[in-house]
Amino acid sequence: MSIFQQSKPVGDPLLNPQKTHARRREATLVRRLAVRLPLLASAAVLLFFVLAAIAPNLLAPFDPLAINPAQAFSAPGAGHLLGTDESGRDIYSRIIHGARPSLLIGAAATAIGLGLALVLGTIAGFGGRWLDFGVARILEVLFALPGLLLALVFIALAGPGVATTVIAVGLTSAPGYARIIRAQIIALRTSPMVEAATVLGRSRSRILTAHILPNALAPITVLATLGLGQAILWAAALSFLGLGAPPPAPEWGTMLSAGRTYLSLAWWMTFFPGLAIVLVAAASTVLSRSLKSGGGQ
Amino acid sequence: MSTSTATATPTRSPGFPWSTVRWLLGKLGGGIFVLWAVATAIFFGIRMIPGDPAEAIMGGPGSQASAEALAAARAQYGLDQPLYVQYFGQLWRLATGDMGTSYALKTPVAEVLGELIPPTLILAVLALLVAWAMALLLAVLSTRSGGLGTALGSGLEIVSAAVPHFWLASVLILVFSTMLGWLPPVSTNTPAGLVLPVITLALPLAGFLGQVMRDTMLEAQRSAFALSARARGESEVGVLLRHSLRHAALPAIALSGWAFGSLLSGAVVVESIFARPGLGRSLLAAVTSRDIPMVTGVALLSAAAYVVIMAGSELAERIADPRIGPS
Amino acid sequence: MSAAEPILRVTDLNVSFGGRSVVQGVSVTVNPGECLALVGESGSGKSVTARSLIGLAGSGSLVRAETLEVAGHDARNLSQRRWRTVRGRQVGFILQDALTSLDPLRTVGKEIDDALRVHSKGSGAERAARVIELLEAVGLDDPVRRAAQRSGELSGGMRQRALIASAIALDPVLIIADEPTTALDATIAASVMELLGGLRQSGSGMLLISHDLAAVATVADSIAVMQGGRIVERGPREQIFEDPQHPYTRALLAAVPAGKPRFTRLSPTAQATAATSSHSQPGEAAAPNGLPGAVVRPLLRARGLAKTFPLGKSADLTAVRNVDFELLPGRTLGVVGESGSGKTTTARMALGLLAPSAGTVEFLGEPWSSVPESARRPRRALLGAIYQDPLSSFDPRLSTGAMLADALSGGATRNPRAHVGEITELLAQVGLDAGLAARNPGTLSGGQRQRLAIARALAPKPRVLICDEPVSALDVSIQAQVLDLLDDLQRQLGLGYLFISHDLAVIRHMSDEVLVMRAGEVVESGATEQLFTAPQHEYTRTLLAAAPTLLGR
Amino acid sequence: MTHVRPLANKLVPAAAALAAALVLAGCTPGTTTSDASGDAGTPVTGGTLVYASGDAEPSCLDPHVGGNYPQALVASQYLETLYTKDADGTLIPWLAKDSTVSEDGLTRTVTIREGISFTDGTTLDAAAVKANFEHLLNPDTASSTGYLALGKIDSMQAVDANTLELKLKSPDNSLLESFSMPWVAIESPTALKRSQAENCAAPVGTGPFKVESWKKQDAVNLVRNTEYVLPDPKAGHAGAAYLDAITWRFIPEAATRYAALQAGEVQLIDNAQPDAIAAAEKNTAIKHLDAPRPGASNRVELNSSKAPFNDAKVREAFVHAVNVNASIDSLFFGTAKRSYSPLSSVEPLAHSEESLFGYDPAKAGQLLDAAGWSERDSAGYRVKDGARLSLTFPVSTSQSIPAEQSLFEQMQATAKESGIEIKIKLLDLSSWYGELFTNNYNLVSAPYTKVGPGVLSILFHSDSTIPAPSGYFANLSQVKDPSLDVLLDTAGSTKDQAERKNLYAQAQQKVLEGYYLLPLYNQQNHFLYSEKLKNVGTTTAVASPTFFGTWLSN
Repeated sequence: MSIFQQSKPVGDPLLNPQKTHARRREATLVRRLAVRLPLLASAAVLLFFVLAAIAPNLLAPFDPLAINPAQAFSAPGAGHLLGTDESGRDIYSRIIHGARPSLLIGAAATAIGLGLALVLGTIAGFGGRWLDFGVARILEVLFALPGLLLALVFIALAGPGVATTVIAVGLTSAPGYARIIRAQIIALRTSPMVEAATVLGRSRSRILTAHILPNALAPITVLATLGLGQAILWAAALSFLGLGAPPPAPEWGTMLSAGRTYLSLAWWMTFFPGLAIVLVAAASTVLSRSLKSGGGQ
Repeated sequence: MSTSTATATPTRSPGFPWSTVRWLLGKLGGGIFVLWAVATAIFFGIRMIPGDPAEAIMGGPGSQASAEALAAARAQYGLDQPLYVQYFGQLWRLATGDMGTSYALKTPVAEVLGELIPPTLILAVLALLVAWAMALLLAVLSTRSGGLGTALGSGLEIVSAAVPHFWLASVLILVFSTMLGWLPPVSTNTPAGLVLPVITLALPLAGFLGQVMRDTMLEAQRSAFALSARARGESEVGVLLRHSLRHAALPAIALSGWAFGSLLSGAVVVESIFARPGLGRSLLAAVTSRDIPMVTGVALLSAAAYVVIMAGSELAERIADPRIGPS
Repeated sequence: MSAAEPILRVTDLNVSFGGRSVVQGVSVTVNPGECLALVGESGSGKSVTARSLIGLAGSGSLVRAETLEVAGHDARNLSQRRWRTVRGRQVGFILQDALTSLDPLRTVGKEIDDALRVHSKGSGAERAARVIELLEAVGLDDPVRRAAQRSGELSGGMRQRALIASAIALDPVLIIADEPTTALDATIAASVMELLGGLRQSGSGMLLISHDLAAVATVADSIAVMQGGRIVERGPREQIFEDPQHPYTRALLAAVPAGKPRFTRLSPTAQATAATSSHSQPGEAAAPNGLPGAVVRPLLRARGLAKTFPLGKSADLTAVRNVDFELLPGRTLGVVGESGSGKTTTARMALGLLAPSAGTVEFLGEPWSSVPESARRPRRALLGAIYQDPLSSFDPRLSTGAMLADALSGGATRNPRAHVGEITELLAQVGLDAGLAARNPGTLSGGQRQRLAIARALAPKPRVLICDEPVSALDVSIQAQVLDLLDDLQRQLGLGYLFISHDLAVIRHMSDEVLVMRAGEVVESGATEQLFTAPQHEYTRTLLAAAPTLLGR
Repeated sequence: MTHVRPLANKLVPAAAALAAALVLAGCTPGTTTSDASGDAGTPVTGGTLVYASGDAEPSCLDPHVGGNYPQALVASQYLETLYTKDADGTLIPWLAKDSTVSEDGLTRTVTIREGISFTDGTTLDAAAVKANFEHLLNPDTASSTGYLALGKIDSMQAVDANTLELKLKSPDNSLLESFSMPWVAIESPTALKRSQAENCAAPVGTGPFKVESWKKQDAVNLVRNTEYVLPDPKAGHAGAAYLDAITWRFIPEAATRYAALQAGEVQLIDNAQPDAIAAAEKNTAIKHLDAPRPGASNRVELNSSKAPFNDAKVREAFVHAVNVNASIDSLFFGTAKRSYSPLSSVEPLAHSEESLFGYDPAKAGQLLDAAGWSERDSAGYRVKDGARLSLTFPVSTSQSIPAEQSLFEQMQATAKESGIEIKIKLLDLSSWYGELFTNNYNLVSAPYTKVGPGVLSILFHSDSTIPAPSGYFANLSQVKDPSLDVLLDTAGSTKDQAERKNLYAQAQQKVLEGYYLLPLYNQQNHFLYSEKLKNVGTTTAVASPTFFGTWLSN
């Protein structure tokens, strides 16, 4: 009896569902780790920064605002884990304290974007042909304007600041969300599930509130998780252009932008806040992807 | 065959593609509407911004321009007329192809844009091509090398997509110009000057495209038609080239409108950092200096480009994928 | 059987995935010109077996065999490169559902050409000519045009033929066909089967895989029945059909509704009857056809029903025209027709989900289709529905119990605790364990899901159930159970069924009266037995001829 | 004059090491002086200098229009002025040969040098200069800096080919200093007759280089003026400039600009950052030119027109509550020296008063207690009548280098210890002006460059609190002191140099003692350049570098 093994991924789980399970069980410890590790790491990163946002003093050894010109530009080391900035402030403590404004900006912008999108998407998905047409045109126009232009004009209009940044980023992200939510609602509206509810004698409003909206919200959590990271990136870009949080607030984008000047002298001033942004954005993407695949089953 | 074959997809009749013509006309109408709406939004939006346009014409609020000069500027640019006259005048000029004269540069906007489009276009097109290539390479490598490779590729894509442009640009300059001295940190007339800006723009985009393309590619690799192809004796490379890549290209085509917007936004940062002339940099300057004709010009240009790209990508999709019927 | 060398010789084939055995000890032999059918329900390992024979069992698979000879090659030691010379050239492989088995982005011609190109058969022009020839050979009209079309532009039958053309492009000595007709309408399936049968005549050996015994009855020389990864019985076709030895084979044969009169049990007298009989009154079962003597008022009545959908400015699509029917209590009205015949549109109009373009529906003697939804809503509880895909009609956020509580309370509550007793009773009524109330429907099997859908439909105590292809997605043994359950419920509760199916056998087994639809029109209607024994319309006769039947029945 | 830097330029620090700088600061144009490290060797002709500017790209290359520092920088290469300053900072005639003033100070006669032509062939004469002055005074030109500098001219007349007679509204002893500024440089009258758009794209002057082309947002290309005639033959070599051409690029990002210099893509950058300068001091391949600007020092102004700074005690307390010196030391790496004067250290008449500006939180506390700000709120800030001692500080991101913004942040941190809240608002230039025009500020830092002490009148005369039609006013501390006005008026019109010096010293003492401003340092003007670039260091009167004698070694 001879044994031969196929190593190339040529399977077809769609046609043969049992094979997927088989493949999973076959996964070695390394593979399982390779699949799970990013998710675990992402959850850990987000938990860490959420904790930092809630109770920064637990994690930060120094006052993020305390200046100490004599200690300026200290390299990462024993005294200051991630070094100090041009005013001798501890970078690590500032990143920890910066978690709150940065995450809040990201969360608030995402909330505004999603809220706006939910209203537009619901109107379009449920409001009949003409409303749908109108909303679709509005979205098209918003899409046609480059996001940064929209944000810049809005900031010029309302004056720079955290609130403006939040609204600008929210406004920029709304059309993308609205398009997805609209599609979702339309798909649900014509779904066998809604037909079954109609057959059972449920009213339109009951179907909307009990079936369509709750089910439309499921992908919204996926979007929100993904959006959080993107909103933080956007807000950081605006801060970089000098339109973000006012000093001396330890907001990541502002820190990054301040550090850029000293890149060749003190790379840690730029590198670590940037790393925080990358970590949160990447972690939220990983989490959102796993939510998506988990929710689909 | 004797029985009715009225399946879900109607058989398309050959001959003149009336449906495509109708579709194109619809797109044209929609495009004109979008341009009108953008022009209107910019017109009213920018007039709500604090600051006198006449001052912007005279070189900014610090110019200490005399009252006469300001009045003259208002008269010259028609800013003393009622708002509706200005608005319709503006629409009429735009409709006749006149985008006005830049307040700051005192040059016709069309002329300025004409100069700025090529450098931005070169940057954006190169970045898009490089992003596609990188995404494709990542997608292919990670789908071909099993679970570990997939995890690694997907991780790389996610991290790339999470990197802010401005941070990436700084790090690239530090490493490749200052430390290694391989590439110039600013744009030059040589191709070498394009390398860092293009990579800066392309990498995050490649991360996004890669994620989408790899998902589709994996789906195609596992599909029934791929199995059929293998059963025909097709090699894995053949399946990749003839089937998976085609399918992976579809979402990337669909995303091209979005990619264009993200490239333009990215160009603002990249052109500033690498000191490249272009639309992005001028947009930033125009908004901060309240240069209304320039802002309007750039906004309309990018909206028009978006409309064209979207129509183009839809057309490409229709050609590539018969499942998308005339809607 | 021919005396020549067998084209396929497999002994003791074992396939496992990560330690989980999927196929065990399978041995098959196919001789030239012979057709072996491998029959089994989902999960029996038949498809994995088929794919193992061309070295495509899938990633992570471990394939072991005593002998594995394919077209003269010892396939156990073939390199991937050598495998590629075997696949396509010596073994043709046909998958089910050509919509997904042909690349939707490439033309049919290119797909067929691939097989020729991979094995370097001729120049471009020669290959192109061969493609046309092949398309002609599989019975496609206008082959030049077809070659330039993509699978999405072809009908199901044309697609399947094109797929067959790509598999037989190089005249392989062995053809493996995995469920080649499953997704097709009966008349088309019959013609495709005929085409496959013709290939066998030309000397190729064939391994035909199917879940449906009846479907292979016309082509197979011998049959192997698979269950749980093993072949439980094998033998010449006649022997399997007429003298089955293994209990599983017998159960499978019993489950086939073809030729079974109304109210004949299809499933072993197990769960369904046991669960329901406790609720049934002795007298009820005896009077399924309503009370004799009394004037029976129809539950549902349709008059001149028609529906057109606007397609564009020029043309409208007439989905249904001029349909009349009456549904009486305790009776089943079957609607049969192929895809696109307007069955579902009719059902949706009957359900009041779609407003007819012309004609009316009355429900319990009162206007139904012509009144606003708000006027229908109070009576909706009396009109239930079940669908082909029950899962998609469930709110994914609700547990089984919550869904039933919602249905029982008229939407007032989703707390299963408020209706524990009724939920248990309902579940028992459809033969489900009360413990399932806590589960998510997504975790249930296909049969359990359809039972749950029936339970939900029964919750508001309806008079009529509209069943739209309720068993089409189920394995034949599960189908048997569900059909039996529906029979039981009808007898207990006096329900009227509007029963829609493309499957003539199912309709014949379930219905008192039948409408035969074609292209939106009722071509024939009448009492079931009369209609099936003496069909009047040409189309009905065609349908009957195409419907697979078990030999000798 | 106002100078505008690009938004992203907030990332540009600049600083000055005064000691090393003074030698270089006021070199005579064209004088072939060796810079600090010494340029050996024979000049080589040829090559292109790539200059990277961190300033905003001017919207017009003619410095008559508007009139800001970026324009002065580039225009110094192709335009020349009637007067200039030599290495000692002494005013010397340049395109002018001589000038006299009447006894009543109301008539100024200027003699123009002969034998000089503009690059379009037009001859330089009195009529040409007159045409320039008329161009500057014409409202259509929209000149701001030049217009103010010539504001006292009533009428003018070309007496003969080379003599121009100016009638003044009132005596102006700063006029020759004004003539030395690039914003009143002399252009070809033929070229001035073109449309403004044409003239903005390529002004025509008498300088060692001329404008060849201008690719917007990329570079201004300058080529050698082969016909160049050095107005003062003592000031340098005969003939044309050594360099073939200058490519004047705009690279707003400070880090990119420095990286480009390191990579050899450019040979000279302006607006160098303190840390880059400090690094360059250790690097033999890169050299440093420190050229502090004349006129006002860089300072923070305290708005005395509204609470709480309408109380002199609070102003004084503020000055003692912030620790400026420690911040300058750490942020500027020794490239900037603390100033205690309203005027730049290159102004001979600058007057310092160091004793007034010590960091003394105890004293600040006493003063605030005395002023009634004795209570503290929960955040530790002082309150009076329920209002917090809070100061609004709008900062223009385009006019303030990052080191300066950090300095403000550190001021914010030290002021907090004395219970003073500073609210820093980072704004783009338009919004920043908006805050100033609506008097919505307590603290502000605004640059102003002008040659000579006359700048004091612009910054502190009560007339300067009256806004222009655009809303602009220069007296941002809003000093309205009649006695100060008299001092400034008299100082500006007297013919007696000693009296002028005395009066300006008194005026400076007055604004310093009134705590209307917190001087920081000179307006920073640092250049870094490749050591391949030889004989760099000559500058104009406004400290913009010139490259007539500069050459590129191989």
